[in-house]
Amino acid sequence: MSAVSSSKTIAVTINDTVYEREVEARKLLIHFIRDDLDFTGSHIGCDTGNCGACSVIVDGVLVKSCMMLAVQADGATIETVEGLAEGGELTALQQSFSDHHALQCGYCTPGMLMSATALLRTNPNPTDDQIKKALQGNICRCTGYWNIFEAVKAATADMA
Amino acid sequence: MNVQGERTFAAPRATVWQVLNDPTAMAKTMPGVESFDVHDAQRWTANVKIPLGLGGLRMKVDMEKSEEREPEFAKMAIKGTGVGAILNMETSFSLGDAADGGTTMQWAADVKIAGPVGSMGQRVLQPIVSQQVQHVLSALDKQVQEALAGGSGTAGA
Amino acid sequence: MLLREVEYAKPSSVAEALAILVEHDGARALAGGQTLINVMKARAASPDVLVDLNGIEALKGVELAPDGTLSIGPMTTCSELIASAEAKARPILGEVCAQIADVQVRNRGTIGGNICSNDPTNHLPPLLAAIGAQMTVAGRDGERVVPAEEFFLGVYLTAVGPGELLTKITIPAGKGDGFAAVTVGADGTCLVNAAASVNGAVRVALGCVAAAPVVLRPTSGDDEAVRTAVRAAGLFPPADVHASSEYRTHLAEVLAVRAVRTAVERS
Amino acid sequence: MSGTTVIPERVETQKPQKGWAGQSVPRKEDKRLVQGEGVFVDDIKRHGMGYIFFVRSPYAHAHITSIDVSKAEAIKGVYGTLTGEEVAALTDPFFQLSTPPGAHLKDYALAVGKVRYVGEAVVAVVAETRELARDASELVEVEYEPLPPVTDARRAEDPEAPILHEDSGSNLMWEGVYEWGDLDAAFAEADRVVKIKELHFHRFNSTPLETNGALVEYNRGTGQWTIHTNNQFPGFAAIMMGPAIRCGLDKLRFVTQDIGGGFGNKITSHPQLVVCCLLARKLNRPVQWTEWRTDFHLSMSHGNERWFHDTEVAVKEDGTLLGFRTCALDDAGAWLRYEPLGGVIWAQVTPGMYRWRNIRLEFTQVATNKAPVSPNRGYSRMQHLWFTERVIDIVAHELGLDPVEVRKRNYVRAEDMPYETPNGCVYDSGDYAQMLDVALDLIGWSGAEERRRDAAVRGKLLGVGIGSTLDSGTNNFGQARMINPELQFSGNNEVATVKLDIFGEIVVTLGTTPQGQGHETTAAQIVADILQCSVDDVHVRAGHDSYWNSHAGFSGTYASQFAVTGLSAVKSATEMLAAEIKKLASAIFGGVPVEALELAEGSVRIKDNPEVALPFMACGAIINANNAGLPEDLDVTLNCRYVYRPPFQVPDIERKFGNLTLTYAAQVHAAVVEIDPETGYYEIVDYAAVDDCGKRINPQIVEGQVMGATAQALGAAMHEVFEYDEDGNLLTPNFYDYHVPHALDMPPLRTGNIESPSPFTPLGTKGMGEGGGAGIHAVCAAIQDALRGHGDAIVYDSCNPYHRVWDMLQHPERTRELVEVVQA
Repeated sequence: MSAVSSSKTIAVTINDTVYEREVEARKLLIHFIRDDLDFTGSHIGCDTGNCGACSVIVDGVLVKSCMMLAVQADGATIETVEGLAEGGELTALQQSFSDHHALQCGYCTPGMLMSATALLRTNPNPTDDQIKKALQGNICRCTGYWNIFEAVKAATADMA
Repeated sequence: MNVQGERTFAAPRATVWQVLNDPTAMAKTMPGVESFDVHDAQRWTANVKIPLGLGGLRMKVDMEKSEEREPEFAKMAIKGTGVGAILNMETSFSLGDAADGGTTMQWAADVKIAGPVGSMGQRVLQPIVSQQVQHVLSALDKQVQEALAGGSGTAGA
Repeated sequence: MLLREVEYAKPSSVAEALAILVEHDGARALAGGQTLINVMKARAASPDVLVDLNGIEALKGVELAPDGTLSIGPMTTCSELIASAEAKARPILGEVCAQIADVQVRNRGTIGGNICSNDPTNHLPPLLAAIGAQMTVAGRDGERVVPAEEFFLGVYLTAVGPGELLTKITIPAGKGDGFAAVTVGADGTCLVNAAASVNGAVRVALGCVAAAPVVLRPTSGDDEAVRTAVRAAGLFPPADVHASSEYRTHLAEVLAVRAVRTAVERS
Repeated sequence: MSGTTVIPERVETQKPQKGWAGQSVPRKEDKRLVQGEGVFVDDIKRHGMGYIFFVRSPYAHAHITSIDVSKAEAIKGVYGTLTGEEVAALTDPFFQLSTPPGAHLKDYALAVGKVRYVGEAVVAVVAETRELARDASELVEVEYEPLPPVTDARRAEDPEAPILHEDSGSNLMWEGVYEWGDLDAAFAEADRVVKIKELHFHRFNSTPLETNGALVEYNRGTGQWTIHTNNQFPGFAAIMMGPAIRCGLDKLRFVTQDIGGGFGNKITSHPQLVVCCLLARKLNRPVQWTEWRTDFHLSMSHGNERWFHDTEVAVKEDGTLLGFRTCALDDAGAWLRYEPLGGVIWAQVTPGMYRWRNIRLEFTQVATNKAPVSPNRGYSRMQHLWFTERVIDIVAHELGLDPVEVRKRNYVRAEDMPYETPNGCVYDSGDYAQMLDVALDLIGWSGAEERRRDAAVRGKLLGVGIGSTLDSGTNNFGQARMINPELQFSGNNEVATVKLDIFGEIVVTLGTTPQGQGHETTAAQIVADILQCSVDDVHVRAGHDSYWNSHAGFSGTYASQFAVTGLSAVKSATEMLAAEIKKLASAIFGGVPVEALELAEGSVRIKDNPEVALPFMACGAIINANNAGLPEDLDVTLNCRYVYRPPFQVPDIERKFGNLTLTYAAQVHAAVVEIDPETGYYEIVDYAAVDDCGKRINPQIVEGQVMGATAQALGAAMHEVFEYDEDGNLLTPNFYDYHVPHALDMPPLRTGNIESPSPFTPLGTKGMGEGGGAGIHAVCAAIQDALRGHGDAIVYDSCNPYHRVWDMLQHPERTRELVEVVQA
């Protein structure tokens, strides 16, 4: 019989480090990541699950961390934007975002990069519509998406 | 939002009137009542948790009878206060005799909901309100029948 | 973003989940959470206990019987269904799931969650009603099977009562299906949607025009027969910032015709 | 849904010159931002900080009869609360820019005695965690006595309309009459008069993805507040806050770093910042405020909603426009937070891009029970430019003329530049007709009729529309005096400090508060060209800190001006530094004349003898750490601060005449839409944007701004609206019902540009980025074109969601009634 409780000690692996914390059942994963663990790269742009600025990859699956409770991530492996570049070496996508001016204020960028990263992992040569469909869950108010699309397209296997 | 309708009860007008004016009977018609206090003949307060499928909407509901003409007409001001929602409702009913010795009740309600729920729930509010109204009316019918059967029918509210 | 205090449990079996749901008044099942958690953010309506179904393997997966009948575990995510080879037996399922919100939501959002929340703007309730799905609901006193048409009771209300769980969605074989919707922007909030199925008789289900999907049975798949059926339904849809009741009524007719046309082509 | 995106093609009319300026240098900001290492306001934490949560009004209009915070304060972990009564005791009302009646408003940081819109902040609660603060806010008991609201500006002045501000006596906030030229003569000369009863520009804003916020610390010892915030115009916030909380501006230290978009919507957060300051002092601990998305939609910086009534346009048979009269009714919402400046800002672009000389506009601004309006990308000019574009297309439509011809016939001509408008604004440069040709070419205008037929075969109605617009930049704040002659504002300024540090690093400090415009990059480009080094050698400090004398009164990032004010300051400060470096070298080289010296490869050297060189590192070391023996009269600090001040005069307040901005960038857009007549659903199937902002320092950044402004305009044209019901509930309080464009919604885009350098700015640049709402104008025109021959509806609203398009198809007569053509 699994216990019913209002808080729980959980262990999550974020960007290859394990963190163990006691967390209230009501705490959203994004608040846990930002407030409790100080990974402030993932952002909050709405309160309805629309904007995607909080997108992270949980056990290989792209999710919006504002629509998941921290306790639900117990035992999970989480990838955030901070974990993309290794040793300060930008990934092809990160470099491509800069090359194509795919960011202005940079607030949506971490979530946008996680969505694009998840896409290219499973589908290295997406069609134009597949790229747009993959970015549909991430709102950008600065760029109009055109340059983001170009940046992702340029980072696909064929182009790279 | 305005909702209105007519309902016929298989009971004499006096019985229907009695039920409609019996706070404890009325309490049984309201959705998710957790506690109910009668201040006086005109003013009642209920703490309700309206079941909304996704979870209960807790509200403190104050009711005040503002107008009354026994045995055919009454008007009530209802104010509900909850987190994210403030309900202001004015409702009235008028009773008439139906052909078969039953009673017809014409009712109308003007419902205003302020707060986040009011704006975020625009699309669903109208259906939800009619759902709740249906709930109240059938519960009311039940109370009327009980009153008819068991005399007062209000014992052990 | 800041939820009210809530208790949490993650059972590993349906029986365990049911026990908790029965034990705690105000307990509610948490599937993908893509609707429920957002509602909780607004704090308007909040469950007291969340029963997380993500640990129950028995509720996941898609099975295809030799006769073409599909059994879908309610905790199957939209993305899993889209990728499922079995689900291709009824192509409309994957097609419609691919139009739900966005990748992140489809990755976490489940088939069962979408239909049990029964938000009027959801795509799956009318679809399942149109294609004649059967819902298996489990409670303390065992299981019962509810046809989709009787499953959707009202906004956020289904035949799954307190202390019960949706444990299986059964979908008969067929391919003559169609779906049409007008949304605010691509894959955005739905104004009206219509699903149709002409496997044998013609069946149309309209979404976002009432508290629950409205099922119609036009006498035939002809445009005029469909229009007549929609007009006869005497719809009085709720209005919102995107559409008046009149506009929704009109869209229902147009979309019903389009959904049926597709269904006829494919049958 | 949208077609495939076309890789933006640039139509260059000039080759980028040599040097850094003019090249698409990759942004210096990007490296931190793509790694999630930017520092946005909600990322900042302090030991023992408390989180603020606001209790907000559920009513559009109500008296506050009682407030009880005792239950909230009793909770463990709750640090304290702040109510309107405390605010009224501890602060003075915010200074009002308006003359009476608007001047009488008593605007405090929290509602005092009364609430005037849904979402207005009533009480602030501070607690140990975000969640707890919200829990406690639910225990704050506020009793309201609801009052009837007024939500339609057209009803605000009715005698029976409820009054928001008793102090001002009515809902009228400000009114003014603007008239230039000779209207009577114009209408006498006209062959036709086109009358338009009513046009409506809707309420929306740019919804930056990061909402407002702050972390505020109070230093009891110095009595100074440190305000870490994402406010985009600290200079304005300071002059609003200082007098209100009764302190000198030196006590308000504003610090910004990365800002997640602003678009004007982060200018008027001063009320919330005051609440933060009062709480930091009251609770003696740092307090943090993050505005949630729904809070933002309910209460922050809505764009000005405006009605245009009884418009009359004097036209010659051939489409020559002689002049117009109209009455503009502006809906300010519940408070004047930056208003009534919108009542004059529009006048920067009085005639739009056209040569009409006789114009009369009666401007009235009223208060309604809706969120206060404040600047929003294209602030006040966008509304007016939409109006002028609607007029052009309605005139063409009703007189059966070609909208392209009407535009070309009436555009200000290239040969007339610089062109003085009827109200004394001087359009600095540009060739609008050429821009239109480029746009039409990019959109395939010549093939439009064929495409229209193809679409018809598919059952679709195709329409093509043009939006020509201006992006006026670098305000002459003297225009504020047309609103209130008492205001002591005029001109403009911006600051840059460029220094050579001890190890030779080139360090640049700006007064601006960029929100994605790439100031660190463009500033480095200017510096690198003058000092003849690489942009990588130039360190531009991120963000703004008012503590270090790096700013001036108008510092900030708003109103399309950095390329003029910011970069001109950078240019001059760097030139000062270059001169000092040479002066120093001249002394070190034993009196070699500075004319004989040059800067190259990170050093100063003798032109004819490059081996004799002094590296910047040596220069920095000598001045900062090794200066014994230098000539006494050598006044060299290698730390140069320059304040750029645009050449402005105070406008003539009587005639409402003068140059209101320094530069006038232009944009011409063209859109192709396809409408499904059965549903009103439509898509933009092709789009072109042509931009002319003079000399482009970084073309890629400029194009990024053009794209962003275009996307926001398309969102506003199709779906984005802050819609209220009759009770004053906002029906689009977050991204669920307020639909902003997503990736799949974007049409194929082609961009082009023309460079007409400004003769009035040091770099030939023009401010840009706001875009003037060209996309809204173009989409409205395209829809009207698509409906031609299908009821000929008049597009009367700036927002056209599917239901409105369907209504126009069902009942074109309802819109036809708005227009009348009379023989003069």
